[in-house]
Amino acid sequence: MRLIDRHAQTSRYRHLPAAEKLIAATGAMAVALTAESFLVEAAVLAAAVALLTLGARVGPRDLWRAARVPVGFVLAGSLAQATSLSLHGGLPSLAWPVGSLEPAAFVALRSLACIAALLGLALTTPLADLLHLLRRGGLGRELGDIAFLMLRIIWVTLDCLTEGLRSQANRLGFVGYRRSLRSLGLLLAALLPRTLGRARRLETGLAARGYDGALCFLRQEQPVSALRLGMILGGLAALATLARLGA
Amino acid sequence: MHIMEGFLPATHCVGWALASAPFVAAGAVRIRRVVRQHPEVKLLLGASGAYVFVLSALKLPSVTGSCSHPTGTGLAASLFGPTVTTVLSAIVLLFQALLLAHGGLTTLGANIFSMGIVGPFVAWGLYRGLSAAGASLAVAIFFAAALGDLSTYVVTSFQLALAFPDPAGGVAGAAGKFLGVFAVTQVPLAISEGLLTVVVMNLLGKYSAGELSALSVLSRRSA
Amino acid sequence: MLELAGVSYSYPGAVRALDGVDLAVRPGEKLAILGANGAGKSTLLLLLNGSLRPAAGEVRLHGAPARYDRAALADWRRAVGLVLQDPDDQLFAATVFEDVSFGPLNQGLGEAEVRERITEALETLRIAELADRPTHMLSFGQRKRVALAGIVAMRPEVLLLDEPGAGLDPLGVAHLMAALDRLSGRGTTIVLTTHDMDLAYGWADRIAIFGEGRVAAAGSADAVFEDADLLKRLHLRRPLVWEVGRLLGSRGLLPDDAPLPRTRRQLLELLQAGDEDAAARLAG
Amino acid sequence: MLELAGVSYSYPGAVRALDGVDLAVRPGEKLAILGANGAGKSTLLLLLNGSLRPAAGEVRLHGAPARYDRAALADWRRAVGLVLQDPDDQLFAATVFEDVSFGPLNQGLGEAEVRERITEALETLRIAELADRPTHMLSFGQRKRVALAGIVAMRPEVLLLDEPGAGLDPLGVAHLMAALDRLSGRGTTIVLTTHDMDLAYGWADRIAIFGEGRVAAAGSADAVFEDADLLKRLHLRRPLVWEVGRLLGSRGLLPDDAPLPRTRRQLLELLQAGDEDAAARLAG
Repeated sequence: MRLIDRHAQTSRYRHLPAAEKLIAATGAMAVALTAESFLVEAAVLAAAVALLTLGARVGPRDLWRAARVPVGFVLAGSLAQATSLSLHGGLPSLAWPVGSLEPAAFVALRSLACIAALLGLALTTPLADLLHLLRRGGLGRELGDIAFLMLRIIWVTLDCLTEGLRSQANRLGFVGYRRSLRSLGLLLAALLPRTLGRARRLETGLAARGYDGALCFLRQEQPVSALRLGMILGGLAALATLARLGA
Repeated sequence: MHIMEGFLPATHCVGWALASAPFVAAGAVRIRRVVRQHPEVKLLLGASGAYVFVLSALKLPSVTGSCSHPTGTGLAASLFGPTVTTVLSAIVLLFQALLLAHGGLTTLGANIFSMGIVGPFVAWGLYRGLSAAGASLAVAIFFAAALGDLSTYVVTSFQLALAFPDPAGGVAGAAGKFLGVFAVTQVPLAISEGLLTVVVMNLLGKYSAGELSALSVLSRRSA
Repeated sequence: MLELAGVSYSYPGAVRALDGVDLAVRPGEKLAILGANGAGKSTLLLLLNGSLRPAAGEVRLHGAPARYDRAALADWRRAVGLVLQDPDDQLFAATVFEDVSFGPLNQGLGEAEVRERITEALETLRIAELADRPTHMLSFGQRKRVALAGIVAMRPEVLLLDEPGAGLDPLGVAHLMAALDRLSGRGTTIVLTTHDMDLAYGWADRIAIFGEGRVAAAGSADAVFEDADLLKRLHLRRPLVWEVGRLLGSRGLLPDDAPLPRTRRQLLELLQAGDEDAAARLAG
Repeated sequence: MLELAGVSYSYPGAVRALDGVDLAVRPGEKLAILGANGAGKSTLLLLLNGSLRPAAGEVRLHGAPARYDRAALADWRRAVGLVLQDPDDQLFAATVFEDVSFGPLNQGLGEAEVRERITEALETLRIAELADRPTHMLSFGQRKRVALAGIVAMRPEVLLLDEPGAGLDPLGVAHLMAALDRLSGRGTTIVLTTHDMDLAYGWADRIAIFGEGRVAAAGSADAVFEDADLLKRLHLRRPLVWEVGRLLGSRGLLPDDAPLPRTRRQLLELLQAGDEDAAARLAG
């Protein structure tokens, strides 16, 4: 749960402006989604993985742990896409239709490229930095504030959840299916009032600091650099050109 | 079940984003109105959203022995009402994409549609409908949560089928395939989620009536 | 400057937490409010900064009865800062710098001034190196200091702290108390609650003993700790340093001219000095 | 009976929390693990009851290497009970009775046996009168004791407690330690972590000093507190009672035949006795 956040908070690229990283990641995804050549998808994937491992110095083990779940989904989904379901004499049977493998493999590769681009953003950029961009970019004051509060309370609540699960495990709360469900039910039912109570106390705590309904704070952020932005756009343009040539 | 980054073609990404946008916008407008009337609700919403996020990060045991995450849409919809749940789910899905790499930015619209719109509205509708039809609270909650979860998964399969129709069976055949691939884990999981939600709502109703009434400012239709 | 006169308060559906409290905070003093867990110390602080409104009695600020309208509360909180016991109830932003900027910005200060306030507050708490760190990855002791910095940056006249030492190890407590001494040196009035008698004894100018819903005794440490029966009734005990110092003094084992020790360090130094005295006498 | 051999552990993406810890818990003993906040004491307890799995090294239970499959973990937790620091994370049920029943019911005991266990656990903690009370209406000290009762009712051989005294006032600590003494008297092995040196000194048979990721020293209190440099390096300080006792002893101010005081009470009694001795001598 905290793996990606820990990398983001300690990344070498953490202090680069979030806008630059967001443009690079979403730009790479846009190229990958619109390209139709294996080569371009592979190039996006390779570039993102290289930036993550060599540039941001994310270890291969952590990278795999961050990518495990989405990669599993992509494999299962592409498998379903490649096979064909037909009913012969009432029994369903699976087949590998000719020519179905290539499009499925392409979608899988495209998805891996986009996942790598997403991780390139997520593993180097604290979520709060991206929320700032969103708040400035039209999310609106109310929703922006709510999203910030959510992020803060999530960390506190996750600690409670971890300790609660631990405590229940210590008391053998997860021996068997019925007990597990009952334990989780007890935990979630106890967690809701606790979380809402936290909101009430936070209200008192913030009121003591002059809170009047709006969350305002000063940010320390590097300005966007024209040089880096140029390099990012240049790289994206090269990929896009490659896509056009390949098509 | 989230559709991962890059799995849907660009046109589908845009399409589902457009389909979800009005629901999210309607929810956002409502939240803005409630927050302006009751400023203290802002913190309540932040805490509620955090709860939904943490809920969806929980590992749920399933009768088959496998573990997976609940969608939480049934519980969230019965606590916060479907409109607010849509907005909170949208933020949760964004957070999941960026904190867990579950789901994605390009597939956000599609995932909001299945988990933030269809799931909560199905759960809410069933809950109201079954209650009105005289079902017991437990029965209404169980079907609302289980089918809320299941509907999310059906919609996701349909979204995938639309993107990748089967050469022989078309969209329907493809939907069958995708439903089949994920059914092994999803159906038992939906049952678990239904049962869990019954346990939670039962306990909350008994011991946390005060908190539930504090939340009614979010779910009340007149607000 | 800040005064409670006959203040009572009850939480809905619960027993009376405060029952006719009289307490006056004097400008520039270091006041410790001592009481057992659950005695109502936190409630008292919440009343002192206007977060709660008394059911009976009156809170006075600079001599005038406090008002609870928006503008009055804003002024009140500018003058009186409250640091809660659990730092997670006061922190909301993603980084330390952002979080500390919240109070000063709410005071309507300009950006340059806010930056200066943040730098100064972090410096006072000796946590300048944390400015850039995410709040959710700090240790408990660090979060405590950041929450305090968030109030210090607002430069209140009076600083209220609820159990500032709770959950901290001795080093953490020492850091925190050193920061409070720096603030006090600059003229800030400081009021804290604690159940650590030794902490209060070593630090406070004046001590208020709180129990059974009211202030049972207030005054100098020596006067307050004299009443053994009262302390016993309120489930409090005397500071160990006080007890040992008294006993040693009564046996003539401390240098006659030295005042009674108030801190662990003073006590140990006096004992060692006594050692050397004795050694000197033997040698002489 | 419970042993760590060369155990290391790191949290994902963070610095190494434990780095080659060796520690053996002896049957029936009262062991205090001392260390500053953030030294990794909680991590150590989590490894001792199988909640965390070492990255390197081995945990041994009754002499055999611990296994981490479901059945083995269940047996492990039956034998080794862990009480976490914050009671709020550990109480789920609506009433004290229900909450304490959670563990015994999960052990598969019959209703009569469960009732007996609950009664006994509440009795041991001296909170029988709280049985029907809603958990959320208890004081902090009461919640701490209920959380402990929830584990005690499972009758573990070894009881692990993380910072049992944290946040409690002196009376609360005294109640809790008295309950631990009752359990110890019945043969339960007890291991606790704390940063309160005086608490550890007054209570433990044996003390392990924990810092820099490993057990830096373990043994009797007197042996362990001798090493001033080590304590300083780990940001720990000696118990005040130890320091005062030593200094008084070295000045010959304590009765010769009496052992050095280990608790506040013993220290004060010795000082008072000395007073009377002196008085007797003067009168004689």
